[in-house]
Amino acid sequence: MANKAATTNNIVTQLEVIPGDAIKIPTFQLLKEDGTVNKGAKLPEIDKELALKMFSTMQFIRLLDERMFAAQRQGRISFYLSSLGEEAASIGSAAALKFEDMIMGQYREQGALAYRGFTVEQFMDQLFSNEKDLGKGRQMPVHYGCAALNFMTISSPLGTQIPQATGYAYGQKQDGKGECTLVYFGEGAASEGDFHAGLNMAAVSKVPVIFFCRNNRYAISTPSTEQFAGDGIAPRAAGYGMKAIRVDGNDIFAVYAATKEARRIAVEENEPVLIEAMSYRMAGHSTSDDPTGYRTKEEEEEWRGKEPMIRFRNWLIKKGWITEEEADAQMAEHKKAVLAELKKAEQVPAPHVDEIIEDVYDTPPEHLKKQLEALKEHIRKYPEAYPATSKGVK
Amino acid sequence: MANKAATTNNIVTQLEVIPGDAIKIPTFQLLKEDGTVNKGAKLPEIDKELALKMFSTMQFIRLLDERMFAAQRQGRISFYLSSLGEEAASIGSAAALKFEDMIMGQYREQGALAYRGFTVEQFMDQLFSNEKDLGKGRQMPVHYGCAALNFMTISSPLGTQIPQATGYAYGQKQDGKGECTLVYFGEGAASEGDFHAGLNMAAVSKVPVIFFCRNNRYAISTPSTEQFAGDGIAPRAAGYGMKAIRVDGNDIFAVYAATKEARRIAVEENEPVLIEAMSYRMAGHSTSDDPTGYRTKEEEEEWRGKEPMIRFRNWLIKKGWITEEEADAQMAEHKKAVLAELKKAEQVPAPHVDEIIEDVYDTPPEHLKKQLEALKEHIRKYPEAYPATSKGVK
Amino acid sequence: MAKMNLLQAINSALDVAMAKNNKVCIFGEDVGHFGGVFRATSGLQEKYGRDRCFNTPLVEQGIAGFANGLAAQGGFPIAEIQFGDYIFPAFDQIVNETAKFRYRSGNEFNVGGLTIRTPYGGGIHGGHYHSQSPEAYFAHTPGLKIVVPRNPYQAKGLLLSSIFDPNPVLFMEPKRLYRAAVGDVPEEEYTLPLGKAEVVKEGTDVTVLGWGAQVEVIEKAVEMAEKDGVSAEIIDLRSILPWDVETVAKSVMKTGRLVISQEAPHTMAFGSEVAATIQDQCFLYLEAPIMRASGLDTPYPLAHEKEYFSDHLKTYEAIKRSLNY
Amino acid sequence: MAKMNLLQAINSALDVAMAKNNKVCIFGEDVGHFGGVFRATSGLQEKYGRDRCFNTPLVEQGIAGFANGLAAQGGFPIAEIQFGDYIFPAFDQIVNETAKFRYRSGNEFNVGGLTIRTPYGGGIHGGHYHSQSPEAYFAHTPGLKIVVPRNPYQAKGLLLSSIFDPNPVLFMEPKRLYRAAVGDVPEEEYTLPLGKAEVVKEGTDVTVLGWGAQVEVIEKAVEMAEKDGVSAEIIDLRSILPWDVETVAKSVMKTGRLVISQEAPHTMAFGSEVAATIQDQCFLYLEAPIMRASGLDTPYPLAHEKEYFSDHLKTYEAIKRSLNY
Ligand SMILES: Cc1ncc(C[n+]2csc(CCOP(=O)(O)OP(=O)(O)O)c2C)c(N)n1
Ligand SMILES: Cc1ncc(C[n+]2csc(CCOP(=O)(O)OP(=O)(O)O)c2C)c(N)n1
Ligand SMILES: [Mg+2]
Ligand SMILES: [Mg+2]
Repeated sequence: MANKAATTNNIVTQLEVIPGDAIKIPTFQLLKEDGTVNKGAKLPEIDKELALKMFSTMQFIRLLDERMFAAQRQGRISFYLSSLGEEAASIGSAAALKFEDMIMGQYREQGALAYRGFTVEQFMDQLFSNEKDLGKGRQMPVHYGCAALNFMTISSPLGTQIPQATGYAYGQKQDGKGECTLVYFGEGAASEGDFHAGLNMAAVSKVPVIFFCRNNRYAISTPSTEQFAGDGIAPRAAGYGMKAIRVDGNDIFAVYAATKEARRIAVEENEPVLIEAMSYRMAGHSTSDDPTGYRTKEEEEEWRGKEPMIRFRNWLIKKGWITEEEADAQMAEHKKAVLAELKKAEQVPAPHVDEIIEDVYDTPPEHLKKQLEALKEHIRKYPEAYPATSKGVK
Repeated sequence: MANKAATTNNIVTQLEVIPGDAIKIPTFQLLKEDGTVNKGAKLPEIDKELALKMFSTMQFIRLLDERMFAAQRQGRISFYLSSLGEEAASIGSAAALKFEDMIMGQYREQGALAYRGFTVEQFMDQLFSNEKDLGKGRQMPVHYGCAALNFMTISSPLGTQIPQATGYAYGQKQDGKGECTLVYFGEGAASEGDFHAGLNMAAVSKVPVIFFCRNNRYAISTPSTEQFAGDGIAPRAAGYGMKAIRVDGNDIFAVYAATKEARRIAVEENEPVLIEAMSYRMAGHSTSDDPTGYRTKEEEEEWRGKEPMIRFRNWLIKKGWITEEEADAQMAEHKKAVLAELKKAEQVPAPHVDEIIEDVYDTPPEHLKKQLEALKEHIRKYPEAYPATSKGVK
Repeated sequence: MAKMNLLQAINSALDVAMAKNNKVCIFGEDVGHFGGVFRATSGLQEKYGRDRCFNTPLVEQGIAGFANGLAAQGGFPIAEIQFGDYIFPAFDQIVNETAKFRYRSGNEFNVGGLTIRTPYGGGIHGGHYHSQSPEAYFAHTPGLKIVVPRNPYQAKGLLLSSIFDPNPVLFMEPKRLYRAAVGDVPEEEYTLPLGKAEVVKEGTDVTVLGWGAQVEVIEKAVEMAEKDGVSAEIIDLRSILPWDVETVAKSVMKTGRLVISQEAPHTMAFGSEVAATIQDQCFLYLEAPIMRASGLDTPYPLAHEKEYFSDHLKTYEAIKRSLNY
Repeated sequence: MAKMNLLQAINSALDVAMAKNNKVCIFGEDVGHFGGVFRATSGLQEKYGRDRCFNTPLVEQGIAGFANGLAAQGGFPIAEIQFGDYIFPAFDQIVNETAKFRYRSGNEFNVGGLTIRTPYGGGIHGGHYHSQSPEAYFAHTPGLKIVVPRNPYQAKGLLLSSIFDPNPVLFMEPKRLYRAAVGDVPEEEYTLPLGKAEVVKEGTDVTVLGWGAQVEVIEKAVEMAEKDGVSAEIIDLRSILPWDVETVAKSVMKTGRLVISQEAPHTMAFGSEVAATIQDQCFLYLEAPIMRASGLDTPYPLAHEKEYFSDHLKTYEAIKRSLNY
């Protein structure tokens, strides 16, 4: 019944202007760009099996992104969005979670989803919006989601998932099963009002949520220098009384270790943590974008030298857990699988027209049933105008 | 054309979790609670005339708040909202500005408006929503505004004025006349998404705006401990790369000095500054609120000892710039003026019904003219049902 | 049965829901210890603990976002937006997220457990920002349900239905009636159907339609009309989305006339949809154009509240215009 | 005169406005150096400098809030919201602030200089969040003007009127036509009136009404109907708020029939207001109910875009239903 706010009562009699860079946060890195370990660095406990699973997922995503980008260029799918250069951030963090933890993505975290076990076929079904897509073909390509894998369906409006993650984690805390939520977002999305809401509410209500910011330096064409004036996203945590970690997002071990510790804090101490993973969006924003209009080849080149996969590969080879040949053979396997599933998914028909009114509500109300009936009658009249569905309408 | 983000590349190889209290900001204070000056403190340059103007405004507001609160209780006005205990924050800051600077308030800054020269009559006309109200009786009491005094009309939705201040200051910077904007808001409103938007945009676009947070520890019944988990509002500035000052909001000299320096930074360096003034909302939130339900008498008592007017009065008397008798006489003068204008304003009729469709657009479009005509015809039919306007309808 | 005002009925519904299911959580600005600025959540924190009834920071978009997440996790969050006028910062979370959650995921996820309560409407000297009736802004949004009770009995029954309905519901409470409307309300659990209008009074000459606090206004207007010998049928829509076309159409086919009385500004208020649909469905039965008595197309003014408002007199005049057409 | 597509016409209008008045400023996500994701602001930063054409952080509520402030200061801000689907975070700033700024202050302050541009509409394989037509959500808001051009000539003339109109304008651009619509456009300044509909084609049997990209759909439908011997009058509304009741009513009094074709979901799309008003004003002239061909009452689906859409065939069928009533 009384406000015992902790706000400092530390009195000073000289005017102190706290500078804008009052807080500078270093970047945690274990693996250097060449795949050797930083002096004095202690790698997290990762056994061979886990390491190889992470690596295989990384190779898969690299391959998937490349193939599907090409498929879009060939006009086989309408849109694609690559995570090139950011695979370590999503896979390293997903690997540090328990399977039961909820993951909420922005749209560039296919690595986390693949790590959870989303199959090649499932990826393809979504990308082709066919009748086997879990999302029933309703959203654009890359808007994956899978309840069985505890991976929330992606939604395009940026930042909305951030306060949702706080609410989700609140429910997890109430259930008391020791689960948490990890939510991904870009440094651009961190400008949205929903970011402020989600972080502040999490800090106040002390819920087990990890806010994982992929700072890849661009939001479409907007460089991070025009997105914020401060030292990135991590320092904002202190403004909410929240813990923060900045990590080299291209170092899969550092990401893994940071997320592991954040998860421990979240679940054991019921405290949210903000992680900022420093990386670079090596591809265009999406297949609709051409980055040559807003950044230099030199800059891209510089970051190519820092990319996460080669680093990890070098480490694995040196460690003796994989050979060059095995790594290449694995990539070839991924390619075969992707190409095979791509061809299959292309042939799967579009969802039946009856699906158009399902899931608006738990069951379709009268007015939607009437609208569907009218639509089907219309399709019967003009079957050639609605080729994707007319066959299904008797 | 390249992203030269300043984000630190300072690498560490040990996982560092930045704590939630990484940044602690002290409170700047010059006048102690008893009105004596802190040891080693240097008072800002304030001459007798200015000091007395500040004091007189403070007394006026204290009186106005008390009288109008009572007037609401008597049923003479529908609503009122007192700034008791926060007079130093609004008056001290307003006094540090240039007259041409724009002030955007939340609703508890009648002190700033009075300092600018809003007359007793103007206050009354607004509070009685009569035909002389600059706002034409359209908003609730205390939603003052006056273009001639560079004081933006108050709007109820919280936080909306914050990004607006950034935009306003952007225009001032473009005009190059060395003017700035000061925007007030409560620590509760600082939770709104618009706060995040306004501060981040100001930091990025480097505009002359002062964000002035009145942290009075309550948002209606919600104590600041349930509003945020961190060390108040000031540390958020560093998250945007923005300068910050925390000041004892009950010390009019400290507020003045802090705002003066913030204004210098804003106008000379084109940098926004966040000021957090630590205070206490001594009255209920408004006439609709009764704080006994959510806080203790002891807490209120404790803060009564820290209130800003007595402190300033003691200093002035000790300085010899005013006597007890003069101060009391001044208060009596204010009372006379308020009571006189109150009685007058009560008699002024409501705005003419024709005003109801004015100012929706620059000129009323056809459909509004028709709606007004229909309304007037209706009033002619039932004049007794619309007593405030029927006399004006011929 | 007990005599309750509308606030007490709401409070009773919340109490019943919290007792019934421990995944029911209530949160919003000032709803915790204080019990809400209108006291609708009074006593609930004491009874069910701070974990299940708590204050949030002052951020409507966050309240709605948090609520979406909690509902997706399997909870029954009941979020309060302090005034309907302050629901707009949450518009994106409600319209783009809440409403599309199930559809976009192919039913992998849903926020069906969510209920958003908010007081709406004028008549309390609230000016622009404590008087709005924003139901129409939301009614263009497939996936949402919108419910407006008119009295204590409805408030409790409809709120309990809303809380446990497997779809997200925006529940709008006529704050003008919070204390003014008093009636018999069962103390135990009961529900009233969503999506169904109620024929409040049968009649033969004209159908007069409204929802929420406006039904009282309509009743007054109809009383006046009855003195002129008019037999009016009164319909309370109760649900704005999905709305009960059938009941309204049936009535209009009988009476041949429809008058809608609504608080919100005229243009694009929900009466527009009703009129557009009913002129289509009942074209051959209509003996006069469908009339709408509405607020003016201006922001809600303080000093001219009476003039702005679609009161019983304006509604009565609309009924007369319909009958004399 | 030059051949321009709709994007080029927009770009030309912006260029003319910036050259004319140096208080015209353009900002939004990616509108700076890059020239916008659709390239509508291409070349403007180069020509007028970073101060007058710049990227904002990714925060629509901030963009609108900043724009309100800049307009209040006396500027002519032109804010871009990258997609109409992403305008909802700015809903509060637009509906509670922009629209009420002048009224609430008794004209002490206004944001009349403000223009908000946003691409809207479907047909580009955009699914839920790159296809919406949100004009109806805003149309319930006194104080706003809402304008929708249908071709390059209109786009430039209406945009120039919007920018310098002393009221805030929401300017919605049919993105499906950005490159598809090409036509003759004067290179210099010219304006077209706000609040006035255009009779695109005269006819006697039925009035067919739409706005923006939908007018093209209507033209195709009318072509089909003409083969059946029908003479249709086509009206392009151009302004959604305030809208031109007079022109529409005059036409319907002549033809006796009205068909509205609109992209947005059926319930509470702007056609509801048109139908509600016209049935009132033209009651004795109507020979059939006013028909609305609309999107389905579902979120905008990707795979079933064609099925969802109120295309020329559905519009044609509605025309037939009207005529055969
Ligand atoms: C609310 C909202 N505004 C705008 C967009 C359009 N948009 C899609 S992605 C994007 C950039 C996002 O940048 P960032 O968050 O840094 O993520 P990244 O693409 O770099 O992974 C924008 C502006 C959107 N999807 N949602
Ligand atoms: C967007 C919005 N939400 C809610 C409210 C209702 N409301 C009015 S004042 C207030 C508390 C504000 O607290 P604070 O910002 O700390 O200012 P203080 O009253 O303490 O000066 C609330 C919740 C509002 N006016 N606007
Ligand atoms: Mg990014
Ligand atoms: Mg406060």
